[in-house]
Amino acid sequence: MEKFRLFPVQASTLAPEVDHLLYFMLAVTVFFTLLIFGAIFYFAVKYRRRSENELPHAQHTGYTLEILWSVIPFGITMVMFTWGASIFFTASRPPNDAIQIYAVGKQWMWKLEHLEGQREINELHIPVGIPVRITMASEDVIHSFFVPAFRTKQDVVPGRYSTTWFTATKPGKYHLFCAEYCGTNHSGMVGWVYVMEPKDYQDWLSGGAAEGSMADNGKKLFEQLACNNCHKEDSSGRGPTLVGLFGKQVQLAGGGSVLADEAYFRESILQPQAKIVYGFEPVMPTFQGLVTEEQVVQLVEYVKSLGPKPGTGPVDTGQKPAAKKSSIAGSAPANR
Amino acid sequence: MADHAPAETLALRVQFDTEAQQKDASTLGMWLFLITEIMFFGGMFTVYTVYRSWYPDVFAIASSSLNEIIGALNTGVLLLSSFTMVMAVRAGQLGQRKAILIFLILTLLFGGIFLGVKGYEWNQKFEEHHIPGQAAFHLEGVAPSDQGHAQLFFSIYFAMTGLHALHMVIGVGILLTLIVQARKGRFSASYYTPIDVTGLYWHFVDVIWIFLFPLLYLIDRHLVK
Amino acid sequence: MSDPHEQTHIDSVGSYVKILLALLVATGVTTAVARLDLGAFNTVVALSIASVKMLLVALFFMHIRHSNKLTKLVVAGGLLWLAILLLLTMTDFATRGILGVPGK
Amino acid sequence: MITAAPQEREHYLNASHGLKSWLLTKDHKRIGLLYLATITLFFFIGGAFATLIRVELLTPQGNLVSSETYNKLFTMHAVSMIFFFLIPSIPAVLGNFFLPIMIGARDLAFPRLNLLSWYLLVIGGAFSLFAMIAGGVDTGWTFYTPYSTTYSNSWVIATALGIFIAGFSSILTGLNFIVTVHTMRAPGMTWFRMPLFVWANYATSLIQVLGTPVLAVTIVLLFLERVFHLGIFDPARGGDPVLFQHLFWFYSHPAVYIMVLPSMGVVSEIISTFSRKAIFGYAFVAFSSVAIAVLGFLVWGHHMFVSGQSLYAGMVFSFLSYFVAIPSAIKVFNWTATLYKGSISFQTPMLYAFGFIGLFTVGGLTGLFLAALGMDIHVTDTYFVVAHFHYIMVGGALMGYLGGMHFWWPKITGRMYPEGWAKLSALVIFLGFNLTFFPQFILGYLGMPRRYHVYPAEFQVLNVLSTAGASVLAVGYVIPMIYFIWSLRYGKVASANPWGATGLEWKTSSPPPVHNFEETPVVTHEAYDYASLMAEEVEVG
Repeated sequence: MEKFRLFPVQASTLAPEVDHLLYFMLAVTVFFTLLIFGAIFYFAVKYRRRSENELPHAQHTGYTLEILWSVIPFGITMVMFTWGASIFFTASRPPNDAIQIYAVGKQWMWKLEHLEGQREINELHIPVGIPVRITMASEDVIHSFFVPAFRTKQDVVPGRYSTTWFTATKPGKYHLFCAEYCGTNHSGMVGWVYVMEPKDYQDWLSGGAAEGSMADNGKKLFEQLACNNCHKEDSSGRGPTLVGLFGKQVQLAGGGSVLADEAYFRESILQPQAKIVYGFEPVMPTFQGLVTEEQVVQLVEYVKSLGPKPGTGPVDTGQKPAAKKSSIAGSAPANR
Repeated sequence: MADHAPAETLALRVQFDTEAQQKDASTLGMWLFLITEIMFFGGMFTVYTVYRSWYPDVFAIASSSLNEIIGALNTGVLLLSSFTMVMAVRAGQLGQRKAILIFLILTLLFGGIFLGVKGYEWNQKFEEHHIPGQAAFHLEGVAPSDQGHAQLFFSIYFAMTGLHALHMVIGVGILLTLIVQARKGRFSASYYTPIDVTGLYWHFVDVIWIFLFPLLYLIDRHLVK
Repeated sequence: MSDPHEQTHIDSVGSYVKILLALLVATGVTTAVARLDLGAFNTVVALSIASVKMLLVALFFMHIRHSNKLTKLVVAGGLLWLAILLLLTMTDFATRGILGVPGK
Repeated sequence: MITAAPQEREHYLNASHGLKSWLLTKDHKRIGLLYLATITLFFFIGGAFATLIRVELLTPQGNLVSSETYNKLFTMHAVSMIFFFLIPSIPAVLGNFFLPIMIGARDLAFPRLNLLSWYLLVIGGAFSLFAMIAGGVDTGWTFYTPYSTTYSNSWVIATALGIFIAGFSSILTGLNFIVTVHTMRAPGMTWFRMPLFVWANYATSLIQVLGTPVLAVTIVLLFLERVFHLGIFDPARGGDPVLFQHLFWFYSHPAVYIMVLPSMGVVSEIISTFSRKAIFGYAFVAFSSVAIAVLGFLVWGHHMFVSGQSLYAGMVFSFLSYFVAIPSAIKVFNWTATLYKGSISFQTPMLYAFGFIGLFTVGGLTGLFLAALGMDIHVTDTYFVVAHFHYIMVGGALMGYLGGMHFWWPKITGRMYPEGWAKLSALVIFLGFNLTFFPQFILGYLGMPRRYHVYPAEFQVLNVLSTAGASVLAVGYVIPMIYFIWSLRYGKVASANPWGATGLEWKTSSPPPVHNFEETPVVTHEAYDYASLMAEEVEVG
């Protein structure tokens, strides 16, 4: 058994920030608890009833005291709000240079996949000092990705992607928990995060028996599912080309645009009619039920690997492919 | 109970001092109950708002699959029943026992027609396979991958109209009891509170429908030719 | 507490008939307008007409215009709470994805 | 009454006899006692589940029951305790009994409705009990979709139906109280002469009336999805499980105030009585109850900071959450200030009131941690939350309930409880409670997730402490049960006003007559006017 401790290890850049806020809030809590307990104790002893007939003088003058003890606590809580919100804001925004890792939660295990193709179950190997961003999906119910040593937690809601990120600061082995109740073996949906020196991490990556990178596997799937029949490298296909798509704004039929991110790719695979690219027919079949969340992330990673190559494709460069016809019943503007 | 309690009447229960106090209490009680009903339907209005804002196109197509003429006529029937209900209350105020009975029966009749038409409409949905959760579900004009969103519309449609109809059925039940009591000549100008508060309930159910009709049948149907 | 003497306002049959006709006409109008393309105003018009109908039913059929302040307060409170439910729920749904990070 | 026999005065308990006279009673006092019996049953059922949970957690391996059983245990513990004990506890027992008396009314406005709400609670309870006996339910009391709609193989519908029906009981009680307070006050009983217990129950009733229907419709939608596959929250059809959480917490956050506000009302009565002094800043304390009720509706999203709701919504809900701290702080400070220059005596109810203030302070302050976004990421869904809400709901609500039971026991039964035993058990409960739940704050910050059957070995020490505390706590709860029953027969006969308290309930005899007062009281003083009370006593003798 590990040694008994009162505070968890700090193993991410976020951990000390959360702990500093904790110390502040603890100080406030201890101060007010002692104040109240002390006052009750002092008054109770000092003003104890000495004779049965004594009648204290009830007096209440003005509202100064009430205003005082409304305004001061409110001021303190606003410090807490601002402080907490600023940490939350940091915790919500993964840095752009983060390593991408995918996670799929299912009853009752975490499946993790690195871009290089390494797959792990209930274990996650990551390098120290480098931000890691995890894009997560669920195969069934709500799960929650929780690493106490990193002070991060994010629910994984079925039907969409969720994101969490952290930069580990200390090599070691840390608990990974599922924190949202997910059924019988909820407490068995646990694992370990191994934080390694970057060099060791590279060794680990190249050491395992990966069957090709995620993008490679995605490419295979892309061909197996015959996606490439319509999504060609140039704009000659029935569907828009996917080359250079990631990170762009996509013009939609019926007006508006959407950022081509992981969530958009996922939606377009599972619900292709939800957002039709401007100038294309809604002809793509759904792959809902045909591909697992794990395969979806491989496809997504493949599309991302097609990389941003400006100037091509049907994205917001101003040039639109030759109009084919408007798609949703009469709602798209005429194009000529 | 205690033998020294004053004799209790319908218009003056033992816990009250005056008839006016009792009437105030009953009216306030009914209004508070209607507030709980607002919040009850409010939950569903929230669900509707969220999904309509997410899937406006599919919802427009699904909306337009409902027959708005039948909907409008049925709204008229319900409004008519509200009118006869308020006339029954008025007859109560004036203590016209016969008129009370007639207007209550008319209200019951219109309520029954509304429910009948609603039943017909639901049956249509079954025939058209617009029943969410069924393998055969298919809504014309909606892409295969968006059928789920169309199912959401019909889930909301059935939940909202179903719960509305359930309230109507409860209202019909109350009307039946009132009619029985009215036949016995229980009501008079000094005691018609049950008719009054039933009226409030009935009108409230009408108001809910006044919103359900445009939300489910009308909005955005012009988008679909 | 209300005074029993001022309690019963008996409205005339004529006034109820007028309200009924107004309600029926409004129903017809809202159904007809739904066929026109007014853009976003279709929703606005439909809900405005529904609100007017609600007001007519509440004020006349439910006698709110003769009711005491407390009843009016209760009704207003109910609508306010409905607004809280809708608005605060929509603060979430209307702002999903503002960070451009999936799930935030 | 001249006819009353000299040896035994007629009161509500002996006015009529037989089972029927209880099961068909319209007397709010008897209905209060029916509620008392019902919720006591559920308290011990819920307590039995809690005991099994704590025994299981003695060891990290989870070797007493299976995971499936463990999940059912914590679900059924919460369902029994929340819906069938805490929510009805103070309003339906003490509120039912005393609210009409305290405003000088003969009964609630709708006695039949009152009886109906008790029956609804019993029917709802029967459904939930059936579910527990038939095989239990394992969704957690939060019923999160899609687990509850699609994946759970347990008795979800029976339990949910039970809660739905009990919800109507709660709505009708709240409705009855609001109407009663508005229309049934005795002559001279103005709003600002009402005891703070009445204010607190009035505020609670507002929540019951405005919040519970949303829970009801949420359960209906859950039902439609599970039984008829309507799929309103089903992600496979583009539905959103997070929407379910919004609807659920719209009720279930304010529900916490349904549990704790009436307790605050009890504490106000007790503090005032046993320091023989009007509550410091009466109006502030009265309005703070209403403020808590209203603000409590604006903060539900703080249960969902990591649920996948938007960052902006998180900010809004976090910001609004801090506003609830203000009226709560006012209450705590004003109670403390009431003691200043008071005449303080230390009977059992006062000990419970002190316990309440202390534990509620800790519970409330740790709530600030959970409302802070960055902190909540780490501690939500851990034992920190478990500890926090037990401090509010057990340390707060239950302490207030027990304090109130001791305070009003003489009035309800006409007998005094044994003071020595009562003080002892109050102390045992306070110590046992802290030993049970304080370690859980540390466990939570260390990262132990809630609802874990099997847990890492390094958390064992704190869990053993917690279980040790729970056994002390269990003893603390059994002692009052025994001496209350004992006192019914052997307790000293109580006078009309054993504490020297000012409320109207102390102006009538103990136990009160059927219609509460021999004649309708006329109120001429402000609440908590001890000077005129003592002057009257001097006059009388």
